[in-house]
Amino acid sequence: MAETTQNGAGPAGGGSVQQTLLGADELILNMGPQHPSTHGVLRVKLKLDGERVAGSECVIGYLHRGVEKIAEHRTYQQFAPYVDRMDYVAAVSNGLGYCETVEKLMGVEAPPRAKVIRTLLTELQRIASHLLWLATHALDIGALTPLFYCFREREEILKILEKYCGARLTTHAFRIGGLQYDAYDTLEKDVERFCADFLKRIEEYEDLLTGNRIWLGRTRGVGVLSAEDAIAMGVTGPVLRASGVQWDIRKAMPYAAYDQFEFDIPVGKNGDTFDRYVVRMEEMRQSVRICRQAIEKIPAGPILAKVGKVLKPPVGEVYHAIEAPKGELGYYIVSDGTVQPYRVRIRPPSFINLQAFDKMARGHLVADVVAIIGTLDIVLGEVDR
Amino acid sequence: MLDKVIFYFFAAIAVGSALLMITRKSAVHSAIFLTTTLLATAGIFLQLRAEFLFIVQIILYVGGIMVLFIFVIMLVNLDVAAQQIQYSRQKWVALALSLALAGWVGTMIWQAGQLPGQGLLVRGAAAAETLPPNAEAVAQSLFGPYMLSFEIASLLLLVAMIGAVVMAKKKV
Amino acid sequence: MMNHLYELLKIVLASPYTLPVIYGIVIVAVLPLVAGYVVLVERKVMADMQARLGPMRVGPHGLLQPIADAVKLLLKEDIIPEKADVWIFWLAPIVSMTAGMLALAPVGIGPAFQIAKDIDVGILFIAGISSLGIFGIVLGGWASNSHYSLMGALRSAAQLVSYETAAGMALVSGLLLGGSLQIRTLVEEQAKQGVWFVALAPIAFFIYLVASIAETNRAPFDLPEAESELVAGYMTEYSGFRWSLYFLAEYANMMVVGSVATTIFLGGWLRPFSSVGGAAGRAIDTVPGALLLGVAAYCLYRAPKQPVTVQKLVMVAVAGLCAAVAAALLAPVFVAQALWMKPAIHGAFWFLLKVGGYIYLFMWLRFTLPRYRFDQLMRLGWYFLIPVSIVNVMGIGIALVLHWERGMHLALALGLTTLMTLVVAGFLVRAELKREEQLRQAATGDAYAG
Amino acid sequence: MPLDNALVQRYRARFGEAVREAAEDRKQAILLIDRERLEEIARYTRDEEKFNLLSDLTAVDWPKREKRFDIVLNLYSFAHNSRLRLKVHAGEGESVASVSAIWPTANWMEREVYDMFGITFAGHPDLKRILLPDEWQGFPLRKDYDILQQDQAWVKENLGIESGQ
Repeated sequence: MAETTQNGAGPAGGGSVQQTLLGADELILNMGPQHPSTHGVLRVKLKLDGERVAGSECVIGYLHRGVEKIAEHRTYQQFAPYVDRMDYVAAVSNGLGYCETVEKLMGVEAPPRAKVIRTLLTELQRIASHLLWLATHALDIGALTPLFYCFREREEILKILEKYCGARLTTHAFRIGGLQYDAYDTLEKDVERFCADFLKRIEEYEDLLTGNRIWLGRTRGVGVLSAEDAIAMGVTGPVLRASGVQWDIRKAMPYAAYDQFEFDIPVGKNGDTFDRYVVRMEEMRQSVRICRQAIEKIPAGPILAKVGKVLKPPVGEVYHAIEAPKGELGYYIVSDGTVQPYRVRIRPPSFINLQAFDKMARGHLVADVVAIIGTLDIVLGEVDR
Repeated sequence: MLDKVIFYFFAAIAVGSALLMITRKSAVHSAIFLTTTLLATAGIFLQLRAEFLFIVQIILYVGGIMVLFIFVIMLVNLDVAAQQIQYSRQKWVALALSLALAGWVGTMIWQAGQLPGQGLLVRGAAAAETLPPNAEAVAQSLFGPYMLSFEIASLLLLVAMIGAVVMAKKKV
Repeated sequence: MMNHLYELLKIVLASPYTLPVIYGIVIVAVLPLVAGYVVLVERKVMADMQARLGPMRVGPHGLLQPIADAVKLLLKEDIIPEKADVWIFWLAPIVSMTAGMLALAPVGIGPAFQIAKDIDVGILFIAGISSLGIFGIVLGGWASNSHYSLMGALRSAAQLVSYETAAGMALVSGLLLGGSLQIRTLVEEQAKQGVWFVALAPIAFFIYLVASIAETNRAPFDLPEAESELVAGYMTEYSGFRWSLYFLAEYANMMVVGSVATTIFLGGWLRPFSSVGGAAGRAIDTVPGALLLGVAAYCLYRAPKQPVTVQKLVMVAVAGLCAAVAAALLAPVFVAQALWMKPAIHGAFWFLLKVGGYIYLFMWLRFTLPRYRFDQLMRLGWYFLIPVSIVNVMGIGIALVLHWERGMHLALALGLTTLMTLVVAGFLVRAELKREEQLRQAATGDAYAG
Repeated sequence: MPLDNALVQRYRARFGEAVREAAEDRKQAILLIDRERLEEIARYTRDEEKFNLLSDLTAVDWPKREKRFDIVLNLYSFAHNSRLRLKVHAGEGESVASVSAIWPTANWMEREVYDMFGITFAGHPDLKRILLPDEWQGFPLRKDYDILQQDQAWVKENLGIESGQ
């Protein structure tokens, strides 16, 4: 099969490129799966007209692990750690989505303390995910230094998560029905310290990029996605909001403890790469806001609702979605009353958002393709599942 | 002594690579050999202490023209051309031309032999060390006696350039 | 027998070619090492700007890293792709590096150390030869027979060709002020006029700075090697020693442009306030020595803190080295007998310091700025730098004529020129901004713009 | 439990028998509709009922049923901030009308369903496997496809190993 044998340079033939550069005909340039800036093993077949993109096709599935099939052969608790491996830079969010869906299916509800702690950790995870996006996005556009700054901050978050549940990346942080671990003593203090200097640091990033002429030149008017197109393509999350649609599940259909906190939904208007950048930057600030409110009022009380050792949700089905850092992360679980889910469908935001890539890349230069892949903020582990 | 060595060194390179330039099949290789020829010629200029000519030769021919040559050669796919036997038809014309040229050069040398002196056109060259720095000299003569021809030449080039631009624009 | 050898030696020493040959050998031998250490410095600077330590393992503070890297590169497997045009693939990096090194020949590192002393077109020579490096890049990219390499090569070539014009114009304005092509004369002119040309023609210097960054393919103009788009540009298929040759060439070119800028605009080997003499001059002359002594002291202070004995020793050795150089720098200032070696040593010091500063600026920009897109790069070159540089050159010419014929004060005339050029530049910038705005409107208007 | 609210009534009024049953499960509205009339109902749902975001399109396999597949569309309406689930039954080999013309986002989702269940969608622009390699045999998410089972031939040919396990 061709997919795995071709590499970036590709045996598409030296001849074609030479003719193309004379404008003679179109060239198929093959980016990935081994390419520095395809964020993993995404492979994009670009139809180039000169240096402009005339069309594109994403070839995915290199990381397919059949998560949904595995789910049907594990009990509800056993499957929980698997979801962490999908969007592995935002494992906590995935876990939250899964746990809440199963809780909905069983009709139990996590106790308030658990809810607030869940919210807190999820928002920290959102910041971490956005930081990783900023780092790689800036690197793709050629700014080397933000990468290290972002990883420095992300490290702080990972430390907090590690202190909480012992894991840094694929944190199986939550349990169905609440939490396994209670907040450790200095959690509030750590979070507060992080929030305090993170707000200063984010100013530094803005100084480095936002006003920069080159940065503006590379991001403004690149990969424009109108609100109508965005909705039609099913795009969600920051990408949708940057196109001017003010929709955030945290506000629209509040879950966890989001109804207790106040925060704004940043919205762009042009739907170009720069707006997506601004929106995500602002979202990080809002997340800090939520975290600060959360540590103020972590209620006392139990952290785990009454759920048996063996989970047997009543027959039925439920679709529940949360606002993951990348967009709407939905779980559609069908139960046949046994200990194993009958069907688990995961609605991965990256997968759906990636679909808009072709629309966004048309008519741009190869260099912009890199910027657009970056601005979509995809994680291949989630795209391929 | 050393001057002679240097001269023959460069001359040999020039002639040799010129031959190779004609005989190569791959256009890029020929271009490279042409470059070497030009460089060797520049070397001879330098050995004659004509530094200005030397550097102009390098900047214009090698740095400018040859780069564009190679550029174009790389862009156009020449594999097809490389397959065919080239110049098959003009073989006889080429032969006649080269014979004529050889004859001309021969007569020149023979005539030179008639002149008094050691039988070469070059006689009693001034010791190169004693030459004045010749960048100024070139400038003086260009903007002094040869002003008109210089300007005419530059005008010609300008016309050529504009023409090229126009033609290029038409295609787009 | 003996006296035959003696005779031979005398002839050799008498020959005018001996010294240059020795210098040349020294350069060829030392340049790789220097380049290696420039890389180390770059990595350290980068680390400093990126809140980390950089190489720390090999030797104290990674002082031996370059050697380790060199060994690694030499021992690395050397891959030649199938379908590559083998002997061009071999040739290309060598061409690049030869050009880079050859261009250093007329560079005057101090009044004493200059290989091609009496070459009469010094600056032109440097510009011309260093422009040959492009051959290596283009041929290498073509010979690799890979899309990324070819695109990188083409970009590189187009970039160099379009920025050489601007750079040339900037140089010309410097040459006009100096009134010669000869390195030595240029520097002496600046000494005579008592002011570095950067003060007389700041715009020319700025243009040369930008253009030289583009010519050496450094960020933010490093599109030929833009790792996020074309994996490594023309170097994609190269590995091991051949790759390191390209790398060497890049750094040699950085040094070349640095030396050119220093020579023409920053007063070459002149020390700051070169006209100041007497006690004040003496005070300035002691600065370099004092500086190095400080470094030596710091190294000694750090030495005991090193974990391993070897590292302690290396630190001490470094300190000793610095101290020795400091002594050499200070001797001429205080010991009358050593006065003869003052110009050579101090000249070299100041020259290298300036070049170092120039290269540091390169690094600084590289770690601060994102990368231009190719069309933006070209626009910057053709629509801004070249027009401005042309206007600038014309202005300077007029100013000089006014100075010579009408006896107008030079500084005043040049000041007016600079002002005029700035105005022109302002207009260009405004036009460009307007255009960008329109483009953006178009793009956001419909998603398929372009 | 069966559901009978304004929304359902509107649907029944307009499509009559095409709306087989309306149910509510965990406070989520579910409409089971005729396979043949999926396209027009979908169009109505988007244009009239303003469910303009197709959150998710997937399928469930019930081998024992005589029409073994559920095709499930999870819809969201920005206007009403509410979700709706449309269901269609499809038997082995029956093809379902593609909604990718109505919600372009359905394009890849339908490809994934085809990839995993082998359900074909009529009128889909290019219906081919998306996650699995094109030459792969079998449809993993069907219940009769064992979790250890895989396309041995493909694995042998492309990965050069006897079995993935």
